[in-house]
Amino acid sequence: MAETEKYDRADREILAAMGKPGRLYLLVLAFTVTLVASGFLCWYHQYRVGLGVAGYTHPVNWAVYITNFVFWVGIAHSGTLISAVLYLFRARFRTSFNRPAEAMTVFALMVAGLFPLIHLGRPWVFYYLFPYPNQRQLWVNFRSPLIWDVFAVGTYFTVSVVFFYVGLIPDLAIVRRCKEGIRKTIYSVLSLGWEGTRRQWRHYNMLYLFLAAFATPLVASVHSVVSWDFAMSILPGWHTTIFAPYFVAGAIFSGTAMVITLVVPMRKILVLDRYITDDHFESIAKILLFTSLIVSYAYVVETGLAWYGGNVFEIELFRYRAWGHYKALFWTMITCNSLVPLTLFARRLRRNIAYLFCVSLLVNVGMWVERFVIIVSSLARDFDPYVWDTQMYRPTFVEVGITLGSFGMFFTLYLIFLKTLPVLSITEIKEHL
Amino acid sequence: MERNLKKPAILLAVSGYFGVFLLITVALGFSWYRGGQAPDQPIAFPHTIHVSKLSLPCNFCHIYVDRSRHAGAPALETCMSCHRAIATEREEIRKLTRHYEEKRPVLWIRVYSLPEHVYFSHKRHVKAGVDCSECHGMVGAMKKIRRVGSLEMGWCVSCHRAKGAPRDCATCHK
Amino acid sequence: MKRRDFLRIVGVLTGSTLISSCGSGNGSKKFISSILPPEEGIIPGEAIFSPSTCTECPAGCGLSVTLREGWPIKLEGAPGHPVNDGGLCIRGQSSLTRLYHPKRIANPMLRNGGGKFQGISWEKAISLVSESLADSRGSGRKNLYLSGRTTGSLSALTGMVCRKLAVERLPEFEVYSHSAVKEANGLLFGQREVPHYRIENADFLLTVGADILETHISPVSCTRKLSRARGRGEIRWFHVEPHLSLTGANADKRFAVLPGREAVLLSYMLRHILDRGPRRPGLPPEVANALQRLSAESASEGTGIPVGGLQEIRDAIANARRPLVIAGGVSTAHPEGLEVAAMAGMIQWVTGEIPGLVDFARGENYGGVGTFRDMEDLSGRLGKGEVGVLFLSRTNPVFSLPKAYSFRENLGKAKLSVGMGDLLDETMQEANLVLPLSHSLESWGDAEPRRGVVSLVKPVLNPLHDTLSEGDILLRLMGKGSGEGSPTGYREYLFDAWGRKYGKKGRDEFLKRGYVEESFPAKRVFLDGRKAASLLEGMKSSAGELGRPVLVLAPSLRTYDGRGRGLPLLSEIPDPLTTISYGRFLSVSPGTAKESGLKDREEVTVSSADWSEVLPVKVQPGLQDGVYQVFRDFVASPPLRTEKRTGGAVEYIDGARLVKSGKMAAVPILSGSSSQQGRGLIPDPAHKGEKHHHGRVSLYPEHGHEEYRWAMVIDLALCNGCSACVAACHIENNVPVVGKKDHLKGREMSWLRIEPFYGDAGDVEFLPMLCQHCHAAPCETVCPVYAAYHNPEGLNVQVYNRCVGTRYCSNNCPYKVRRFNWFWHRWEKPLNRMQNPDLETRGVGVMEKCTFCIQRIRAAKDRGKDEGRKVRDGEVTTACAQSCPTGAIVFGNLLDADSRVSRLAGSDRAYRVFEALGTDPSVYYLHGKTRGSGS
Amino acid sequence: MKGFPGQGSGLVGMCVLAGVLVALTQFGPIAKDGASLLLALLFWATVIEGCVAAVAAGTLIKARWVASVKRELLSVYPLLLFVSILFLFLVPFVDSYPWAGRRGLWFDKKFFVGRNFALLLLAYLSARRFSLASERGEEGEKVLAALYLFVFVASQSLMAFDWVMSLMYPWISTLLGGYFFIESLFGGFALSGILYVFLYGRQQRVGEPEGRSDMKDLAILLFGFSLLWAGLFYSQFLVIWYGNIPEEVSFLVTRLSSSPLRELTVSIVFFYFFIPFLVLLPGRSKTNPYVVFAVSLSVLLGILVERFVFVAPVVTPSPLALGIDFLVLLVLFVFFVAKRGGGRRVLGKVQGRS
Amino acid sequence: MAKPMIFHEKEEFLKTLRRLVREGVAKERIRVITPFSVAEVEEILPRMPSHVQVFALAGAASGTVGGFAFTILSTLSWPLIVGGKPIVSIPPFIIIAFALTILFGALSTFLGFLLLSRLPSIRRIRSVEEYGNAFVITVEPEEAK
Repeated sequence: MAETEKYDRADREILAAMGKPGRLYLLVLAFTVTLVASGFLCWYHQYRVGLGVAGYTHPVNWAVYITNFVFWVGIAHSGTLISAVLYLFRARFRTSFNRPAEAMTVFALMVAGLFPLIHLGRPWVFYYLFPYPNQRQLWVNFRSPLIWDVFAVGTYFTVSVVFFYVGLIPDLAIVRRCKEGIRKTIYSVLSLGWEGTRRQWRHYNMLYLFLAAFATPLVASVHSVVSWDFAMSILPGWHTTIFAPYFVAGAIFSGTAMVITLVVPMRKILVLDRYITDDHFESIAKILLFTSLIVSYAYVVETGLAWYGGNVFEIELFRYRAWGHYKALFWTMITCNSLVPLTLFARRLRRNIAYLFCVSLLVNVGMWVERFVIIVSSLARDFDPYVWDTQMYRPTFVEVGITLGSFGMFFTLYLIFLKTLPVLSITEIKEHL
Repeated sequence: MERNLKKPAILLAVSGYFGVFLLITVALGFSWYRGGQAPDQPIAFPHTIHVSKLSLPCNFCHIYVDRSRHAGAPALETCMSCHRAIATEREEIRKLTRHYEEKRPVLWIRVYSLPEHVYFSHKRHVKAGVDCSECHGMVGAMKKIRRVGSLEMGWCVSCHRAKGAPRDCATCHK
Repeated sequence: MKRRDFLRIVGVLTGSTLISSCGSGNGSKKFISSILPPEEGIIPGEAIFSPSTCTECPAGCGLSVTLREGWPIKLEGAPGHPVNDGGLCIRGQSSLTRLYHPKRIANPMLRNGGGKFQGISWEKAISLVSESLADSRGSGRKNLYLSGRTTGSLSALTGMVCRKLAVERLPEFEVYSHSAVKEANGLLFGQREVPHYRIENADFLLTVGADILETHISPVSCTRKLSRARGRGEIRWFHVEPHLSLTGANADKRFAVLPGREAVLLSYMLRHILDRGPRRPGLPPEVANALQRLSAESASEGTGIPVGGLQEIRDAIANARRPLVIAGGVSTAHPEGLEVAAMAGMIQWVTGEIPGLVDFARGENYGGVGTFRDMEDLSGRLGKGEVGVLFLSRTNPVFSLPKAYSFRENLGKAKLSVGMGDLLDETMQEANLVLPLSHSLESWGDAEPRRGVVSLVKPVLNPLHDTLSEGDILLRLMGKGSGEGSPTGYREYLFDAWGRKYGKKGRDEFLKRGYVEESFPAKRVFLDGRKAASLLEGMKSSAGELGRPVLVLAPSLRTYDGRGRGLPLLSEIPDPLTTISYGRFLSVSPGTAKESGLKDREEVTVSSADWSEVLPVKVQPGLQDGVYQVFRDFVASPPLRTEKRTGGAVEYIDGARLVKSGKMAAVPILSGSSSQQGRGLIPDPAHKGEKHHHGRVSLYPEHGHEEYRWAMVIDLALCNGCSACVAACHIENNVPVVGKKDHLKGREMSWLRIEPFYGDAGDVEFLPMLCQHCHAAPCETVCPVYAAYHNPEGLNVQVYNRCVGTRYCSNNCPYKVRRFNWFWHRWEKPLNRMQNPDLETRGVGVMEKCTFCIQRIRAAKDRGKDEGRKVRDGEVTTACAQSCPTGAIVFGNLLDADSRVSRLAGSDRAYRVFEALGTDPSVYYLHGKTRGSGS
Repeated sequence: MKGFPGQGSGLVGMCVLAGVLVALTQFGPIAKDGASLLLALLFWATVIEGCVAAVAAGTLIKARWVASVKRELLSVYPLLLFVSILFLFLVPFVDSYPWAGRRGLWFDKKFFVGRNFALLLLAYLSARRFSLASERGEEGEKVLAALYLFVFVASQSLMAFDWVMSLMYPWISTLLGGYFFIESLFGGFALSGILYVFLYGRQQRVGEPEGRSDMKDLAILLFGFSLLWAGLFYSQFLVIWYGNIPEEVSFLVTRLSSSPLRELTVSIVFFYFFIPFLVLLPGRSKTNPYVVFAVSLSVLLGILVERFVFVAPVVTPSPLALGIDFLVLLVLFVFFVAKRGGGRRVLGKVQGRS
Repeated sequence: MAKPMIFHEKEEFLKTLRRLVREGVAKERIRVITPFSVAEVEEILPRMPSHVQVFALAGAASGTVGGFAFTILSTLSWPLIVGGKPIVSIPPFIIIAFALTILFGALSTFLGFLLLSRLPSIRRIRSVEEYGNAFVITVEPEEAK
C-alpha cells in the first residue's frame, strides 16, 4: 500500500486515544480529583493552624514535604533525559517514549513546585523568596541553596514546557486536521499555523537540536542543585561530595521507572503495541539497570568511606540508618533500588513487560523511601547527642493527605493530557516507519 | 544578517529582565509618597496655630521626644496651663476643659503607627539632628495632621542610605 | 504625707500605664494624653527598678523588679542584698508567673450549700469571719490560726491580732521545718535554732544530706557564697547522701551512704577527730566515752561507703583548718536524724568552729515553725470538733500531710475553715471561705529571713484582682473585732513600725535600699555534756536501719515542697538531672533497672504497706542500688511516719516494692542521650588543650568587627545546672510556654537549655547550650532571605519578620539551638502583661533563638551614645548571666582586650564546642574539674 | 608470562628491561621515595585502563567510531600486568603514608598492598578476556565488556581512595572515586582521538553535509566529557568550599596557597575543561583532525598534571626518577601499540611526520 | 500560484524533486511541504545556513552576563555577611548564572525559530490547505519573484 496510507493509519491509531472518554477513564479521573481535593483541605488546615499539625519532631525539621519535592523533581528528570539526551545519542527507541515522558516532566514539575511552598512556615510571604525589586529594597541571598532551587527549578520548568510544546507543534497540525469546530480553531492556534514547508522543517530541526543541547546539561544541573540543598549543609549524611552525580542518577532512575509505570498501562489500554515494542521496553529497562548500578555504587562508597574516615558523627549516622528507628525503611530502600533491579541483567526478565512494570513500581517506592531516609535519618542524628530524637518521626494525616493529593494532581494532569494531546510524537514515528 | 540579529537579541534579554524590574520599582515608588489620610481627632487641635502662629517648639508639648523613644503626648495639665485663661470660650477648648475636669484622658487617633517588630527611637533621631519635619512634614501648615511618608521599610532605608545611617537590620528590627 | 506617698505610687502606675500605650510597641491605634504629667524620672519607654522581696520560699531573697510602663516584666536578684546578693533561683524568677497567673483567685469566695464556691464582697467575708469567731468563742470552741513560715512585722501583727481576738496561734507549718537540727541544737547547746552557716569562712565543707543548692534554708545565698569560695579555690566540698540530688552532683566528691546510716559515718568521724589529739575545746569525758569506737571496716560496712572513701573524708576534716559540717535535708529526716544533726553539731563543737562558722546569733528564723507532730495534734483537735474558726494562710497541709493524719477529713469538722492564698490548691479547695491574698508585688510588707536581716516587700502595681495582703485582712478583722482605733491599713501599720524601729531617715533609707542589716555580737554557746552523752548512749541501741529498698522523697528544685506546682513555667523547664519537663516520674538506679528489666518511660506501681502509686520510670545514673527516688511534689499526701523525738517527718518509705505495669507512659525526656558519645562537648580534662584553639583553615577572607564583638564565657566548673538562667531567659525574651504535647515532639521553645552529660561513674557535668553566635555560622548561609545574618557586632541576628520558615537554618546548626514556632502561642490574660515590650512576640512559622539579649545591648549602647562613649565592660549583661547565682556566665566585648570576657576567653581552660567544624563560636566554655574562675 | 600471547619475546624482553630500570629508580641510587613511581603508575594505570574501558563502553552503546581504533586501544592491555607488578615495588613506600602504623582493618599495610595488587591483576585478566573476545568478535563480547567495566570502576575507585585520598588522610571526598574513573574514561577517549588522527588523519574528508563522521562523533564525545568533568569538578569543589570545614578545606588550601602549585592546580581546569570546551564549541573545529589531536593531548596533560598536584604536596617525587619511570612506560606503551595493534601504520605515520 | 504536485510515495517525490533541480528550475521557486522532516531534501536542494544558532548563542551569552551582573550587583547593594562567606562569592553565583544562561538560551532560540520560520502566521491559522500526509511540491511561476 502507499506510504501515505501507512502514515494515515498511524495518525488514526495514535489519535484514537483522544476520542470520547470511557467510563473507566471518568472513574479514575474522579478518583484522582478527589485525592487532589482532600490534599487541598489538609493543606488549608495546616495553613490556618500552623506547621505544627504536621508530624515534625525537632530536630527533624524537614520530612515528607521535602521528600516529595525531591521525589517529583526526580520523576521530572527522565522526561528530559529520554527526549533530549537520547535525541543527542540518536537512540531510536526514544520516539516511542518521548511524548509521555515530556508530559510527565512538565506535570511532575508542576507538582514538585508546590512543595517548597507547602513546607514553608509562613507560606503567605513566599514571595520573599523571589528576586524582584521591592519597596523594602531587599534582595534574596544568592548564597543559599534554596534560592538556587528557585532558579534551577524555574528554569527547568520553563525549558521543559518549551521543549514539550515545540515537540508538539507538527503533531498539533495533524490534530488540527482531524478536528472540527471550536476544537479545530483551538488546535489551529496552538499549531501556530504549521505547514511543514522545507524552511520550517530546517529551522525546526535546528531548534530541536539546540533545545536538546540546552536541556541536557540542565537536567544534570537541576538535580545537582536539589542535591546541594542537602550537600551544602554540614550535617553528617548530607554533606558529601558524591551527592550531585548520585542524585542525578537517582533522579533518572526513578524517572525512568515512572515512565515505565505510565507507559505500560497506556500501551495496553490505547493498543499502541505497534509503536511501543518490547525492544523499546528492553532498552529503557537497560537505562533503569544502569542508573540503579550507579545509585548502588553511591550507597557503597558513602557507607564505606564513613567507616574509612573514622569520623564519629558519620559512623554513628550510618549505624543509625541501618539499625536505628528507620531501619525498616533503609532496608526497603536497599532492596528496591539495589537488589531488585539486578534481576534485569536477565534478558528474559527485561523483556517481560509485566515484570518490568512491577519492578518499576518497586523502584518508585524505593526512591521515595531513599529520599525520606536521607533527609530524616540524617536530621535525627546530628552533632549534639542531647538533641537526638527521643521519639521517631511519624507523618500525620495532614502530610499523608497532601502527599496523596500530589499524586492525585499528577495523575489528573496526565489523564487530561491523554485526552487532549497526541500521546506519541506522530511525526517522528512516521520518520522511522 | 548575523550582526543585526545578535544585537536585538541581547538587548531584548538584558533590558527585558531589568526593564520589568525598573517598571515595578517606579510603580512602587509612587505609592511611597502618597502619604496617609487625615483623621478627625477627638479635639480638633490646630498645629497651625500652635506651631506657625505661636511658633512653639515641638518638644514644648512632646516633652519626651529627645529623652525617650516615644515623643509622648502632652498631659492635659500642660494644655490647661495656658488654656485656663486663653480662648476659653472656644468649643474645642471647652471639650478640653471638660476632659480635664472629669479626669478623662484624651484618646487621640494615632496617625503614625509602626508595626510591632520595629524598634524606633525619637531620641536617637532628634539627637542625630534629624528635623521633625523630615518625617512629619510641615506640621505647622496642617489643619489636621496627616501621615507624610509611608513608614514602609523602603522609606526608612532610603533615608538611612542617604544619611549614611546604620543599615544593620538589628538597628530597627526587634 | 502618707497620702502624698500613696498618690505617688498610684500616680506612677496610672500615669505611666496610660503613657505606655503611646509606645509604638503594642501597636495600639490610640495615642493618649494623660491628666497629670508623671513624676520626674519616669519616662515612657524607659525601664525603672524597684526593690522588693521574693516570697516563693522562706529564704526571702531580695528582688529588683523591672518595670516597663508600670508593669513588672522581670525579677532580678537585688545586688548587694545580704541574702542573695544579685542571684535569683528558678523559683524566684518564676514568681512573676504567679503574679500574672490566669487562675489566680480574683475575689473572696464562700462555699455555698452545694459545695460550690461563689464570690462575695470583702465586707461580707470579714464580717462573716468575725461573727463566727465571736460565736465559736461563745460556744467554747477554739479559734486557730495556722500559716506558713511568717517573719518580720507580719509575725508581730499576727501575734497581736491573735491576742486581741483570742485566737490561738498555732506553730507555723513548713514541710522542711529542720526540726531535727533544731532539736539537736537545743539538746547540745540549749539553742532550739537553725543556725546560720558561714560557708564563706570555711576551707572544707561536708554536707550531709543538706541540699544547699536546691532548697536547704537559703539556697541562693549558699550557692553564691560557695561558688565565690570555689572560684577563689579556697574550699573543698564533700557531700554525703543516700539518694542523688543536684547538690550532690555538684560536690567535689559525692558519697552515697546507706539510707539512715549517716550517724554511723559521723560518729566515726568524730571519734577519729578526738583520737587525732585534743583540739580545743574538746569533748567532756562522759561524752567521749559514750561515743562508740568503730573500725574503718565496720564503719564502711555500716555506712556502705568504701573504706577508702571514709578515710578520705576523715582526713579532709582532720586536716582542714576551718571545717564546716552541715547536716540536713533527707539525712536528718529519718529515725536517726536527731543523732545525725547532733553529731554534726558535736564535730563542729570539737573543731571549735562555733561561733566562727556556725552562727547562733544570726539564726535563720525558724523559731515559730512547728513540726509534723503539731499538725497531727491539730488534726486530732479538728477531729474532736473542738475547733471553731481555722485560718490556713499560705500553707497546703492537705497536700503535704500523710493520709494517716486524715487532715482532709477532719478539716471539714471545723466550723469555719478560712483559706488564704493565691491559687486554689488542695487545701483551699477544702476550705469553707477563701480569702485571696495579694502577691508580694502588690502589697506592702517586710521579711526577716535571718535574724537581723530585714528585707522590704514593696508593691509595684495595684492589685490585679480584688485581693488584700494578709496584713490588711488581719487589721480589718481586728477593726471589726474590737472597736478601738487601729491603723487604717497594713501600709500605715508598717510605716509606723518602721518609723519606730529605724527613725524617719532610717525608714526612707530602708524604702530606697530595700533591706537593712543589723549587726549582733557573736553568741557563745556551750555543750551540755550530760544530754549529749545520753543521746549517744541511746544511739548505741537504736538501729536506724531502714528496710530496703527505700523510696526517698527528695525536695524539688523546681517546686520546693510542691508549692510551685501551679506555675506553668516551672514545669516547662526540665529538671536538670533527668531533663524531664512535664509530669511525675520515679528514679531508679541503673542496677535496679537492669535486674528488673526497666526502661525509661516504663510505668511501674510503687507500693508500700498501705499505699501505692503508679509512676513512669527514669533510669538515673549515679543513684545507688536499692534506693528509689521521687520528688516530694510528685506524691500527694505520702505515707510518712513522724519521728518520735523530733516530731519531724521521716522522708523515706521503706520496703517499697516495684511492679511493672508493662505500659509505657508519655514522658517528655528532652535529652536524647545521657552520655556525650565521645564527642567532646565537654572535653576530658585528661587530654585537654588538644584540638582547641587550632588555627582555623578557611577558604574565605577574614571579616572583622569595628567596635564590639559580643561574646560569652561560661565556666562549667561553676555551673551547677540550677536552671535559673533558663527561667530568666524565658521571662526576659517572651519565650512562650508550649506544654507537654509539644515537648513530647521535642518542640520546646527555650532558647537556653542545660545539657547534663553523665560519665561512666555516674558523675555528671552540665553544659548550658545557647546560640553560639558563630563567626562563621552555618545557619546564616543557607537562609534564602537573609533572615539570619551576621551583624557588625558579631551577633548572629534573626530577623523574625523576614523569616519565611524554611527551617534550613535549624537543620544546619550543629548546636541545634534554634527554635521554631510550630503554632501561634497564646498568652492567656493577664500573662501578656509580662511580655517585654522591647521584643517582638514571634508568630507562627518563625524561627527564633538566643539573641544575647540584644535589647539590653541596644539600651546600653543608647546610654553610651547619649554620653558619647563606648559601652563599658560589665555595663551590659544578658538575662542568664545576670540571674546566675554562681556567676558562671560572663558576657562582654571580645574586642576590648581587658574586658573580663576576653581575659577568660584567653585562659588555657577555654574551649569552644565542636571547634573542629570551624564555626568559630562566640561562646567560650571553661572546662576542667579544677574549680576556679580561671581569670 | 602467558599474558603475552604469541607475540615474539621482544616485548617480554623490553618489559623485563623496563622493570629493571624502574627498579633502579626505586631501590637504586637515584631516589628512595617511590613518589615518582607512584605518580607514573597513577598516570599510566589510568590511561591504560581507560583505553580498554573506552572500547568496552563503545561496544556497549554500539558507537561506530570504536571499530576504527579498537585494535590499537586493546593492544595495550598486557601492560596492566606489568603495572601491577611495578605496583609491588611500592611496598616499602607504603610506610610513608600518613596513616601508616595506625591500627585498623582498612589501614593495614598487608591488606593495602594485597587488595590493590589483586584488583590490578583482576583488571588485567578481565581486560585480557574482553580484548580476546572482541578481537575475535565473539558472542559474549558485550557481557565481557560490562564485566570489565565493573572491574574498571572498582579498581579506579580504589586507586582514588587508596593511592591518592589516603595520602591526605583524614581528608575525605566520596566523589573522588567516580571522578577518577570518569577521568580515566576521558583519557581513553582522548587517546582514541590521538590514534584516530594518526591512522586516518589524512584521508579524513572534512565538511560533508550533515557530516556524521567518526571524527566528529569523537570530538563531540570529548566535548561532552569536558562538560561532564567540569560538572564533577564543580560539584566536588563547591561542597568543600561551601562547607568550609577545616578538615576538608585543608586539602584545597595546601594546593592553593603556595605559588607553583597554585598555578598548576588552576591549569588543570584549563586542560580538562576550558581548552576542550571552547575549542570544540564551534561546529567546524569538531571535524578538524589537528584540533581534535591537540585537544586530546591537553586532556592527557590534564590527567598528568592533576595526578601530580594530588601527590606532590604530600610526597615530592624526584624529577629524574619520575622522568625515567614515565619515559619507560611511554616507550613500552608506544611499542605495544606499534607491535600488537595494527600499529605499524601508526609508526609509519610517526616516521612520516618526523 | 501554480498547482501543487502531490505525491503519496517518498521516493517518487524525491525523484521529481531531483528532476526539477536537474531541469534547472530556480531553487527559490520550489516550495516543498512534507509530513515530516526529510533529510534528503536538504541534500538535493542547496543548504542554506539556519540562523537559529545565532539566537541561541546570543541568548546564552546574555544569560551568563546577566546572571553574574544581577547576583553581584544585588549583593553589593546591601552587603550582609552570612556564614563568613565573602560578599561577592563567585562559586555560588555560577549556579545562578548557569541557570539563566540555559533559560535565556532556550527562550531566545525558540524566539529565533518563530521569527525565522514566520510563525505564528495568522493567515495560515485562519485557513491552510491541508495535504494530509502527502508530499507536496509547488513551483512558483516566474513572475512570482
